[in-house]
Amino acid sequence: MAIDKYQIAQRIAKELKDGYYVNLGIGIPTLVANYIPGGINVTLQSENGLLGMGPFPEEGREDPDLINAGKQTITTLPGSAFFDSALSFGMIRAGKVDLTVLGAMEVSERGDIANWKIPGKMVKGMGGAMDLVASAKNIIVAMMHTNPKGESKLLPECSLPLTGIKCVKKIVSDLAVIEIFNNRFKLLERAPGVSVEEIKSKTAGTLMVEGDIPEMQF
Amino acid sequence: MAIDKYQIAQRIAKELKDGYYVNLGIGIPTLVANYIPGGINVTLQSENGLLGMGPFPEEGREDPDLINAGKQTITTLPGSAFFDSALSFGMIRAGKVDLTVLGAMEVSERGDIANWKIPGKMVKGMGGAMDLVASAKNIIVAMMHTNPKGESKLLPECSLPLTGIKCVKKIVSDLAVIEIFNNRFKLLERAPGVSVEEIKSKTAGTLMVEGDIPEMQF
Amino acid sequence: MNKVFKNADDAIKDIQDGAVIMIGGFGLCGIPENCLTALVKKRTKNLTCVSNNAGVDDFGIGLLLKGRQVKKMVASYVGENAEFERQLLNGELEVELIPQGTLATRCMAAGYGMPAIFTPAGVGTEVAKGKESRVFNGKEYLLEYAIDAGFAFVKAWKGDKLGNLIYKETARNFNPLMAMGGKITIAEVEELVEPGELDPNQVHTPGIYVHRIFQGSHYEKRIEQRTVRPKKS
Amino acid sequence: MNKVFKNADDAIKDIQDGAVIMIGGFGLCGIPENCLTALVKKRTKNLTCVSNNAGVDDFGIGLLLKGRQVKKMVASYVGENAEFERQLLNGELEVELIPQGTLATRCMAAGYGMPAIFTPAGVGTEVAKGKESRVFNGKEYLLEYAIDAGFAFVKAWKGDKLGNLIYKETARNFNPLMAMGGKITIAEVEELVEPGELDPNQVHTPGIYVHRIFQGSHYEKRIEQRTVRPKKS
Repeated sequence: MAIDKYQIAQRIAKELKDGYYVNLGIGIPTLVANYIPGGINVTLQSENGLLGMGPFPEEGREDPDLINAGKQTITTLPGSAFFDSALSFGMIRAGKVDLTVLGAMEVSERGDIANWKIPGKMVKGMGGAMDLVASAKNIIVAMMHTNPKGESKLLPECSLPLTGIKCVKKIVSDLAVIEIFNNRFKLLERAPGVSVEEIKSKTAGTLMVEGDIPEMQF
Repeated sequence: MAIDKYQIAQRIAKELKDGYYVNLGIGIPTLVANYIPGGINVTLQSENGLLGMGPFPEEGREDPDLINAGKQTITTLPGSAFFDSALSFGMIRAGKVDLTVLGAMEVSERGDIANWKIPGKMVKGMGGAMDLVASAKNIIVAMMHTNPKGESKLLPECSLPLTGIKCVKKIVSDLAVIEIFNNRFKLLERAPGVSVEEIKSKTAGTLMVEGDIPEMQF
Repeated sequence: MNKVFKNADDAIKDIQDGAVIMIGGFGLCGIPENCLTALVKKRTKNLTCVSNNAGVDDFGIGLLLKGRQVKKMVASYVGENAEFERQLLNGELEVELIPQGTLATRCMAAGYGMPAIFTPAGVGTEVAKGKESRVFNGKEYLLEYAIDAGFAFVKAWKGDKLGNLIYKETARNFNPLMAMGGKITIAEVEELVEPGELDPNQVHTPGIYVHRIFQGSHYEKRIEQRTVRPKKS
Repeated sequence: MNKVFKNADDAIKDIQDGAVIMIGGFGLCGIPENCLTALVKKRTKNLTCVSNNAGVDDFGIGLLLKGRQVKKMVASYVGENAEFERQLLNGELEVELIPQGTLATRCMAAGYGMPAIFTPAGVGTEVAKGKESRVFNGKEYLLEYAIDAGFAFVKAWKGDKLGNLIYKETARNFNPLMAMGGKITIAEVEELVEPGELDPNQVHTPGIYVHRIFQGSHYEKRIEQRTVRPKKS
């Protein structure tokens, strides 16, 4: 059975390592913060200018001067630091952030990502997405395997305007964990009870399947 | 009679305007700080990373963490700010510093300056001099009109390795105030009792003399 | 030279129709509320605004849009604004979208006297169209030019009468960068103090980048996304 | 992940012969005294040191020169050092001189992920030889590449166990820039505190740029030019 967005976040959290600096995008990626494994320390970066982001504030303790990149009220953890947005993207560009987790509308076999614009719809802007995907050294995409119409979001080529090229390293969807490998989708794990056949049928790009594909562990 | 280094500094101080941010080089330029006219506020920048430099500390109050670009112990004035050396040269490069006063070994008619290297002698390095001359919007050179051998330091072309090109706006020497104008030295003022003839004879480059040349006022 | 102005009306009074203004803030956080309100009141037209966001319908830059004062918006993200969308779709408003980090760095570049910077953001996308690109160490970068403007509005937490500024928390965001890009930078502060009252070690924007400063008032500090967790009992 | 090391010996123990090290400080102000002393003791050879200055004969980087540990010095000003001069004239030492602002900005560029910057410093001089130049808005600039290195040594006033640093006064100078250029940045601090004890609003170098940190000791803080005025009576 396909997993839900909380399980996607939980599975991605297993990719975290002790000492990692991590940037979590809006949506499912934000949920990853709730599943950081015990015993490891991870520092969350918010690209508007903060290292050491904590949970939402308790009711009544919201501080309008303290928000994340999604413009949500947040808190800081001990040992946090504030800086301006140029330094914030500077540290991202310099590869100091170990992992970036993003949502996507489409991902291509070679790791291109589209997540900022749908032609004909209102263009809201790319925000920091283009900087993040062009600069991050390790990018995991968190998304549903198919769009609401049931069409695959894992394509030979993106049809939507690109956010960045050859940048996605891994995808965790409601059906599978997939790695971008030699310009193809390589199946690493299946959601519990989901067959390789189902994943194949919902992946428009080339899917490499080698040997037995284990189920995701949480 | 030729003026001394204190009078050179005093004459340069007359170029200061209220609100100016000023960078003073090592040597005679440093002395300018002692002659800031009453009623105006000038902020001194030190390129190692300080705005709002004050006088030397009182004996016994030296702070090793507080020095100027000449590595001298200094103090700060109320309203000062510290920053790193990149931002310091950044504000210089961005033209935020209104006036830079420097010493020189040679200046050419077109405003080239040489002040960092004598071939055959030990090379100590350019420090911040090249950045300052390339970036400052207004540069005044404070120097003796001739070198210890009696040779003119105001030349058609510099003979020493250059620090920067086409950058000097004005020279205040022990003999004269001279402007760089249309690739020539234009005589503006004489030191008290010094004749135009003497200045001419000690200026190797082309000296423009138009009308009566007034004596410097202090 | 006195940098201290009475209030926002006083500080912005020479801004003319057609001006280009860089504006600090991220979303509604750290925006120069007083300057924006004064500019709305002044009804200055044909403005080009450089700001990461465009406010919301009834707050921030949204108020300038409502008054049809903006000709062009340079930003990275302009959602949350129905009036913006209406004007854009009607062709009443011109928009230039720039990746957020590129925007931040281009403004900073002006303050560092760097005419251009290299960034990988936008390589291979429509943002790269018509732009020069260059490969360093096997990675492709776009050449992007510094952004400066006649005016910049910034909001700080504390400032002194020489223009030194200290920002609070994530309200820092684009403010120091916009401050560096302005030919005339106007800072509004929650608390204006005498020179010497700020620790010089803690100044975020040195006064050399600030030309006018005033004590702001009536800060609303509206929250865009109020997210909370339950109170511990 | 623990960033805290016992002392300088512990923090630098994996530095090998031939290493490239960026070193903070300006003159003798804000230099990482403990790291330098430990490196002298360790007798690591063939080093390339990137630092604005080269210390004096018996202090700072001068101690490394005395021990013949330095192969190449990258700096902007190397006066005040007779041993340096001797080695240079004897061809025992290689020197690359870079304008101070260019050096500062090239180190910073590494920390901002910018492969190169443009600066007018050195245009028309021997520094420009062999370098690409380009005109923007009628002014000529040199293209200069970012500088990073395997290691960086920096000295801060206060630091916390996550690597966040606060510098004091003009001892800040090149320290934040060298910190940004190091693949492994080693910070020594006068006071090492727990996370949460530094005001996050006042951090100069965020911990993400710092990989190792230790509480330094026995700071001499030698003054190069002691200049004073008479005591007021």
